[in-house]
Amino acid sequence: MKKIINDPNQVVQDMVQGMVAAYPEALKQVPETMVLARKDSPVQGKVGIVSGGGSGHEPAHAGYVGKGMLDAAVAGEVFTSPTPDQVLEAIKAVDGGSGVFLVIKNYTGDVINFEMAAELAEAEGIDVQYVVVNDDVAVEDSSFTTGRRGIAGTVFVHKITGAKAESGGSLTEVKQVGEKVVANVRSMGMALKPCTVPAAGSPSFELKDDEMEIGIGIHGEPGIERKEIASADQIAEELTAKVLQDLDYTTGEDVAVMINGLGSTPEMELYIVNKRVQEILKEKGITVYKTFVGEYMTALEMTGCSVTLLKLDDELKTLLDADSDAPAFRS
Amino acid sequence: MKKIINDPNQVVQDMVQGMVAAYPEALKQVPETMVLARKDSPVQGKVGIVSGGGSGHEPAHAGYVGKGMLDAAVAGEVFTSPTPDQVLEAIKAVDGGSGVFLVIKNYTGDVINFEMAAELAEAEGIDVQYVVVNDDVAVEDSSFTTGRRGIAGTVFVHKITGAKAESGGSLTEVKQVGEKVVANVRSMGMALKPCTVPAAGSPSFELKDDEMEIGIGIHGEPGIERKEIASADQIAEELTAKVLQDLDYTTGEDVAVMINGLGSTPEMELYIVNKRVQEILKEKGITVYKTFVGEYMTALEMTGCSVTLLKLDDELKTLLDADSDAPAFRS
Amino acid sequence: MGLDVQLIVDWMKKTNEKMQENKPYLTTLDQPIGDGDHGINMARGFQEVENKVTKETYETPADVLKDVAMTLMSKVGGASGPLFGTAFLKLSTAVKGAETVSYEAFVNGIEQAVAGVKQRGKAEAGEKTMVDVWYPVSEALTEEQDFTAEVLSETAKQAMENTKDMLATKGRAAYFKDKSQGHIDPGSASSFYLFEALSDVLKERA
Amino acid sequence: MGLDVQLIVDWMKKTNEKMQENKPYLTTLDQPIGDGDHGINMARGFQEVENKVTKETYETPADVLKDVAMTLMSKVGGASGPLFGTAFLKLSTAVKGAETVSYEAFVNGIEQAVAGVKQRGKAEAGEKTMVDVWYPVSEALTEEQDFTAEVLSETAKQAMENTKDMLATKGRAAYFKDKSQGHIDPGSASSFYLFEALSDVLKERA
Ligand SMILES: Nc1ncnc2c1ncn2[C@@H]1O[C@H](COP(=O)(O)OP(=O)(O)O)[C@@H](O)[C@H]1O
Ligand SMILES: Nc1ncnc2c1ncn2[C@@H]1O[C@H](COP(=O)(O)OP(=O)(O)O)[C@@H](O)[C@H]1O
Ligand SMILES: [Mg+2]
Ligand SMILES: [Mg+2]
Ligand SMILES: [Mg+2]
Ligand SMILES: [Mg+2]
Repeated sequence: MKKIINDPNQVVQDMVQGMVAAYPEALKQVPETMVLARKDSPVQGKVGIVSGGGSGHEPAHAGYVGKGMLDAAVAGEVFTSPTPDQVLEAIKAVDGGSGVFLVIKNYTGDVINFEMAAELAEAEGIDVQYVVVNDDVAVEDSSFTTGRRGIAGTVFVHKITGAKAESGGSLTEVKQVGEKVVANVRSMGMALKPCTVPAAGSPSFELKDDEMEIGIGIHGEPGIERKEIASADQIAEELTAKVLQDLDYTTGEDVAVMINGLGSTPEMELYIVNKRVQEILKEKGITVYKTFVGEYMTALEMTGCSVTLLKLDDELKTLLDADSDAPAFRS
Repeated sequence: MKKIINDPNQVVQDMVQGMVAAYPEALKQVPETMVLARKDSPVQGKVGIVSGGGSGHEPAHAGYVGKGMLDAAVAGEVFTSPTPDQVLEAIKAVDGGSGVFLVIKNYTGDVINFEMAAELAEAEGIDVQYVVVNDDVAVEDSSFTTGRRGIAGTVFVHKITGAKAESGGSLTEVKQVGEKVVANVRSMGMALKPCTVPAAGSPSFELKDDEMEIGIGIHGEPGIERKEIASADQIAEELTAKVLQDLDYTTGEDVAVMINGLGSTPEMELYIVNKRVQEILKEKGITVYKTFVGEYMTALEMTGCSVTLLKLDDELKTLLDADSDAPAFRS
Repeated sequence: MGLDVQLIVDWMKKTNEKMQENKPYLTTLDQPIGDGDHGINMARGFQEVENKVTKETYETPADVLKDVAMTLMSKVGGASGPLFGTAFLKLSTAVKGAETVSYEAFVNGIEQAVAGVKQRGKAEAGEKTMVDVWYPVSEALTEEQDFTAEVLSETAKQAMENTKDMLATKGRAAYFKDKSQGHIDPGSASSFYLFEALSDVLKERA
Repeated sequence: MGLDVQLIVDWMKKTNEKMQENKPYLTTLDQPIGDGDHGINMARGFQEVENKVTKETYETPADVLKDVAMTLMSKVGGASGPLFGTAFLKLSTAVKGAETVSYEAFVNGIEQAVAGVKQRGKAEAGEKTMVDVWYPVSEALTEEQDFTAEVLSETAKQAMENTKDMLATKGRAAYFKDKSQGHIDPGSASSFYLFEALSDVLKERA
């Protein structure tokens, strides 16, 4: 394991301190927690937006804290959901009297810990609502199973619910728009190389030199299917096809596209993938409203990428374009 | 070699097309060139800013094209300076009648090709000035040698000269402020793992599991010194010490800090490095005005980071803070 | 025979010992069908539990169990943290008041724990989760009249091994569908260590 | 004997052959003391040169050499592209007009080429660059009276090998200071192939 770290068991603490040190005017650390909040929080009268999850997905989630996006992000251990007490601290730190909205990625751990925090907060008299993001079409959706994972599409939920709250939306309105994004966003990922959890010390799985994994999540877990490595065009085609297959994107609405790098993929390669994705969408008559290429939701130093499509209506367009001060999503 | 590409000899073409496809409202490709320019260029009356170099440094350079930053970026083959005719096309595309300013990183190839382009442009009646960025303190500076390399500090030159031009600065004023940045910016990098040029197919050098390279550039070249791998704190201390040793940063002025990832380093680790860098600066009584943590100037999928410090006066602060629309540097 | 404060504390110390010892193994189990952190999570959590319960003094077993629950809940995270936490919280509530926990009270507590975990995790037996150790253990206990070290550890062990052939529908392993088969569920393995630790301390007492 | 259009075209084809063949080797040379692209650059450049000069028809050697220069200048990039381009441009200018290039004119052209490269690259002999092949070759040519295939290839080869012990002060290799010693300079190796190719076609003609 080659990493620029001090103690493998202290990476999250060190990172959180390094983040506050980077943006002292914008961020504050809620004392004795792994919660990073807007410096000016709680913003009175505004719905607070809280997200978070395991660490290792940087810039998610603290990079999205800022005016117009998240009010606080809770950092768990690497790939491990934060505990209910931490989430509760975040909720309390950002409650400006109009309630708090949680953006949860659909993992058993995140759902349980955030739900417990919501119960604790309600018990303290804070209104809490939440949405569970499950954009990963690699995983079958079923009410009898864990269901789909939340991956890169989550960033759109952050952006849009954050903008809604900033524009004065009520807790109910924020929840509605959050659910609208979740209903309209789908993603699919792949990987060429695994990653190593610092405290584990060894890679999460092995891949041969000519193999790739299709249907990867963002926790270094193996994918759904192992295949011979393909060209960028073929990869773009496969990922996009899976997404398009799952939701009808051709019904006259525009889409937002995100080509997300998982950590080690050179940006050059993300643009090469984007080239083909855009061609495919053009062929299908789908109009692209806005494209995002970069590292938005990573899995440490995993090599790979994901393709996310979000179907937009006028409300979502306006909110997507609204101002954001978050270091990792300025607009 | 595991890469998400089509043809190793077509990566730059594919990438450039993928970039225009990502930002069609902001960027245009100068026909039959590897030049990406602001959609609205040439901006009449404004000094045009052109930079570029070999590819593989993404988001440099095309990610910095936008209002308030570069007018055009020229993409050479991977780690290979673009040719004079390409640079000339960029100059012609952005000349709005007030001359064009080139930001050149100090590599023999870049300097020769950009200088030749400048000569050709002058012959066509376009005023051209330039600055050669040489911020890498790993390399000894001497008038008898190639001199220092230009690395991550170049991004500050892009930002500040771009802002100066946008604010109506003349070619001479842009050159002056460009030289001021170069005189006040220093960087130092290190790597844990090499990278692979697509057309070469094998890594640029080998490093044992317990080794790191200190004094690395951004072209996958080996570093100046090979050592046993150290902790993030020790790495931060060594890089920062080399930078501070080279220029007196304690003379009352504030600094901008950039912790730059070389491609594969998780953002988490960059923040861990930042934590210690900020502590050191505090200990030395150096006030930090603004911090940038992320991938600004990469070397494909190299694992490693660099630390850049820029000494600021009021003019530089204003220009650093000025608005920028560039996809990779919004402010 | 009943469980007193000291026995619960010993149980937790023994559990921690096993979690530390098997930290790499549990992580290895979590890599092919999860995210490779289960050993790290359990080792971190039970180390905190040991630190806590050896520092405090307690009146009743329920007090110890409550601290165990709260510690796991606030120090582990992930799926396993709140689920183990819930189990101990239910167990604590079930045995509240007693200075020595009778066999009947303990069996009832484990039943409550199973119900709590199932509810929190929305999981049933057979879905390749820790429920597949807790539930068989609970069933086996109702068949007995008193604490039997061997029954406890053997049932847990067998149950853990049975998860190998199961198809996951809950937790991260569910993402792998068929491919989840052939791997022991990590949370079932750590649950086995927990019950084996209880078995060990019961043996030491005997 | 003199150099005619066909010989120059053959020279370029032979050069390209060698660059393609030695592409991996040149890249390997550029990895420890450079950025690992020299073979790629040369192979790309001389492939374009071959494509160009076999497609066109030329009046004089100077016309071929000018196309070679422009092609290298616009298709290679890096340090080597404009430097090789400059060399051929100077050579072209020096032999302008003649249908057959005499030995004296060629020697003078190579001298001009060396001067051009030194000026563009701000390099002197002994700094571990391609100058360290071009300059010795130019020196050796002035000692001779006519084209001598062996002198050409042997001088170039020896000169290339001499770069191994040199300390780089120009180009990327300069970053490595002492560590640049012990490695052949990549641009000197490709320059050797260029002169060896000329030597080969001269032999074929003889
Ligand atoms: N819905 C669930 N119900 C019961 N147990 C579950 C559920 N989801 C996961 N688990 C248990 O948690 C274990 C994984 O724990 P751990 O790796 O620590 O957390 P995470 O899955 O969040 O990384 C699984 O092996 C399984 O036994
Ligand atoms: N200043 C210079 N003067 C003369 N030749 C040089 C100079 N700098 C570099 N070279 C030559 O160029 C070669 C490297 O070419 P190449 O690898 O293609 O370009 P780059 O260094 O830009 O990657 C060196 O081996 C050396 O022979
Ligand atoms: Mg986990
Ligand atoms: Mg190069
Ligand atoms: Mg896990
Ligand atoms: Mg090179």
